[in-house]
Amino acid sequence: MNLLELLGYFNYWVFAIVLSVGLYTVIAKVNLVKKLIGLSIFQSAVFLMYITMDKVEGGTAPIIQKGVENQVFSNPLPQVLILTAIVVGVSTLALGLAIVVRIYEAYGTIEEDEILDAD
Amino acid sequence: MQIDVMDLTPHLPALQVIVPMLCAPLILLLKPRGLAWAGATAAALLSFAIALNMALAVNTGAYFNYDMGGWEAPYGIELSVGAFGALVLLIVTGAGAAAMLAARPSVDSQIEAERQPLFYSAWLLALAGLAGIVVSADAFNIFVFMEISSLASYVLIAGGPDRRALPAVFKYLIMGTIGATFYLIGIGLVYMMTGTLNLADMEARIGDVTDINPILVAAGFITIGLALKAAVFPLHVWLPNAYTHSPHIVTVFLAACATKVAIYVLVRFDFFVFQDNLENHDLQFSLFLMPLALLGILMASAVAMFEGHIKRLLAMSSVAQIGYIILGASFVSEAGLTASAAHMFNHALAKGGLFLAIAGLACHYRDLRLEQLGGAARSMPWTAAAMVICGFSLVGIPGTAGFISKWLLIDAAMDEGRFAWLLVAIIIASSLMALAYVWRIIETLYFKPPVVAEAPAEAPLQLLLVTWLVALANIGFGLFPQFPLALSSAAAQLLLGRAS
Amino acid sequence: MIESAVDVMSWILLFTGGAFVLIGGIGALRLPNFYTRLHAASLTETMATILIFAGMILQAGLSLAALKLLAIMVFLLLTAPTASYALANAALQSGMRPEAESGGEDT
Amino acid sequence: MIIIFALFLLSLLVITALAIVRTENLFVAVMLTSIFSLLMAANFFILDAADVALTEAAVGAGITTVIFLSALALTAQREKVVTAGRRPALVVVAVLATLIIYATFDKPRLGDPDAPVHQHLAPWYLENTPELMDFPNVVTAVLGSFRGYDTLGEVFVVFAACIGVLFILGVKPPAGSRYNPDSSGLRHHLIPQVVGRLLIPFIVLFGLYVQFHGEYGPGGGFQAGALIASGVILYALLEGEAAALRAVPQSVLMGLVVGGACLYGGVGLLCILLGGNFLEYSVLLSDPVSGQQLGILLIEAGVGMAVCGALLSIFHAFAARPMRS
Repeated sequence: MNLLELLGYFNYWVFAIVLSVGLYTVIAKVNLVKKLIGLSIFQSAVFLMYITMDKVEGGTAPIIQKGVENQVFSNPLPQVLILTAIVVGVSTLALGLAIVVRIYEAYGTIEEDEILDAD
Repeated sequence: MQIDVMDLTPHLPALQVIVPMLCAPLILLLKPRGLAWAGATAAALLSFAIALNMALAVNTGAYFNYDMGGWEAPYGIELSVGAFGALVLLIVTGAGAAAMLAARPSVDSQIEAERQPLFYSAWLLALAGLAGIVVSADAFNIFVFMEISSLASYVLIAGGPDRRALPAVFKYLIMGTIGATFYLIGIGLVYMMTGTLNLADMEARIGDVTDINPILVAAGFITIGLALKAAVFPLHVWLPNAYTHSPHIVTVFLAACATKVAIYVLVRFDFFVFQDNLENHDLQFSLFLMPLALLGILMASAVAMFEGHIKRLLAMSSVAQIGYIILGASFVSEAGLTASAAHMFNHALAKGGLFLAIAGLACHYRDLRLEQLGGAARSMPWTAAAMVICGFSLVGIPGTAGFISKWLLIDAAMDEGRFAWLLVAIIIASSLMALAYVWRIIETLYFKPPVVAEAPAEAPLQLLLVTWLVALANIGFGLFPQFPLALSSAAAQLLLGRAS
Repeated sequence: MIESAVDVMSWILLFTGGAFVLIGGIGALRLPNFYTRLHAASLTETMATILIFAGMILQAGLSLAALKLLAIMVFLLLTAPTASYALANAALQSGMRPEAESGGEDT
Repeated sequence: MIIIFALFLLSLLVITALAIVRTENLFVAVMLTSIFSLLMAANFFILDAADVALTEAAVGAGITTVIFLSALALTAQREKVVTAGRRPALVVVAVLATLIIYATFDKPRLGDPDAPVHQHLAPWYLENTPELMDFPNVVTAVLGSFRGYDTLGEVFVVFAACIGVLFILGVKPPAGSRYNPDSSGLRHHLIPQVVGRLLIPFIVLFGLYVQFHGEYGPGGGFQAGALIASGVILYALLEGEAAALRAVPQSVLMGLVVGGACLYGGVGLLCILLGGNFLEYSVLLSDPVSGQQLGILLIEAGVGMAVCGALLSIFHAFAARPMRS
């Protein structure tokens, strides 16, 4: 097993671990801001998975220089998808934080259990 | 340059999405009172007209394909509308337009004037997002539009004066985002193994994949992610509170169509992409979803029977109805899928009508718990009568639209071999439970003494007219169900035609 | 000849820069209180930045990349000390006194 | 060499993620999230995704952190320690991780040129972009034209978030809330102010460079919008909210958002009017290649305007909100 192969598996494992850490934060924490932080880690992990599959051995970023022959390029498509997904993630986060601010104003707390008790 | 009157028919799938989407920012410019509503209504009606146009064309055998940007299918993004898509589009745009027509009095009472343009803009975005999911034939594009519709619906739900809407919508946001991200992981795995994002291309290439494990995991992620979005029991926990505490008119729109679009994507993915390529997938699909559907039907109906808040009662009933739709699909038979598709349409009619009537009630009753609504029929006879009609349709009383699809569902269940009697028994038992909770509403409205002292008047005319329109549609499609049934059975054939 | 001289020169710069980063890192971990740690950390921001970038510019030669590296260096030299200042200032305002004997505080 | 570096970065990523979960101070968690994003951006760069790395650094590490901090300023800084509910979460997460690791054993290995993803669509894009668009950055070509409809959707996601935040925070804050204009801004601090004033023009300039250089190098509308927005946010932090709103008023921001979204959609509709499909830029000019270039230039401008305006509107909605007393 050469080093690149190891890195390949390592990338996916890191993806799995970070994904799990993010999801765990979302499920187990009761603080709403912490949940959102977990959500953003959770989404970042998926970005890592997509970008991992775009790599080609010996490739460069897909910017085609004229006059250079026999270049190998990494795959542009996952990059485009993840550009979109990053922006989607930040939008969701902003909206979530706006809701959290309103919850704090209405309830005086951002802990989920205390909010449930208040109603 | 001379521009002729162009034939826009080939562009209809694109216009279906673009019209409401591009109107959304323009609505923000319409500051004066009422203008924003008028503009949004015009856009919603226009998109309903587009959907109707396509449905009529599809009914005569047409099939719409559209290459975005002029790039052919796997390289560019493809839109496609067949019978199933046309039916769901009718539900989405119909619900969006009808609720929007009725919206003004209810919105005026619940949302401050200066925030209203933002509200209507978000409404159009939700409409565009849902329509975009339905027309798209590209897995990643579905994700993008799913997020547009989700973000817009979070905004709509959080809009009301009820503070309990905020924690509810937060929960919805978290669960919705997890669902969407699961879906994203799923299509990522499929893309990794097939190298394509186009659904038809995926179907063609998935058969060549030799290492099947990632595809299986992907199917799991996609199914669970979409089931979260569709509020399939037991992943429905976000739904009751979100529907209960949102502005009343938003509940009409979302209850009628939002979860159905997720079911549409789920069914499309499972039947188009996975079914004929994965060994035993139909069996796994049935075994996974049928128990959930049955449990959902029974549990949610039971909870609804003892629920005290009228909106939450109907929200729980929605969870049960989602169970019926999933149940039909889980038979993996033509009759089952027809019943499913027809039930989507009929449930949208019944639930939309009920929530419209509730929006009418809410104009005079601040507190919507059943014990506060006693005797409402005396002061609001028309609203109450519309509610009775839609309630009967929900139960499935003969003569209403709901009866047709329940009958089809029972018919489809009969073919299910050894356990047919059990399925039929569950459907009938849950219909009786539905009768019980609808009866509780009727009893409260007609036979309980009034609790609220003030003598309220009838609901605003605008709201009442739309409510009755939907109520009459419930009877109309109960007596003459040909059009939705034709679309439904064409949809079922389309889904299975590829599979056989 | 001249090339290998430039190469050696740049490696020397890079290694000294790296050494400063290491010292800064050890200092940030080992020194007793906030202000002294900050002091150690700012070593990386100035001395190490200059050395490492100078080494990299020598590696890049006369090219567009060298110009970009120079621009990045100037940017870092402007922002990093400002950030250190803001950090120290915030600590001071939140009531942390810069006294030598207040060692071991870790909040 | 670079692979060892990648392994190191990935390990740091995991450690940072674990630290984020463990800390009880939300402020620390937010700063760690920013570091997490930066590490992620470095990883993306190693994996040849320059555009994504730039976006993650600008949006993930920059704008997200600022929005998080301004929201924290309006709520609480510490979380309560609750231990209930950990076990079921652990079970769910363990099942998930096992599933994914199970799936990885059949995945193509990293960098395998024979992997399906490198066989099907990508070669077509790489081959045809020079011919059809005549510019080097394939990512921009796919983003702007081949999958331009996704990008349109993305602009509307940002737009939805913008109007959503304005709508949700458009409610009057509870009685007794007060906004202290002196508390924001670093007006009394000479050094950050001088450095900031020096840097802001260059940040905006760099943003414009990224905007119009997107066809040739990494960059494009999103990155540019985020960069320019961060320049204005820096101004707001240094001089105070009020000054920033005087410099770029809310109406201008809304104009940017609406204008950007409509510019993008308008280009698409124009293509229909000129006889093409929606977003088929080839019909814009008589020469299809220059048509594509013009179309991509216009829509990238639309994206930049919309993203910049939306991010700034979101920031102001948080930063200008009075604090519950």
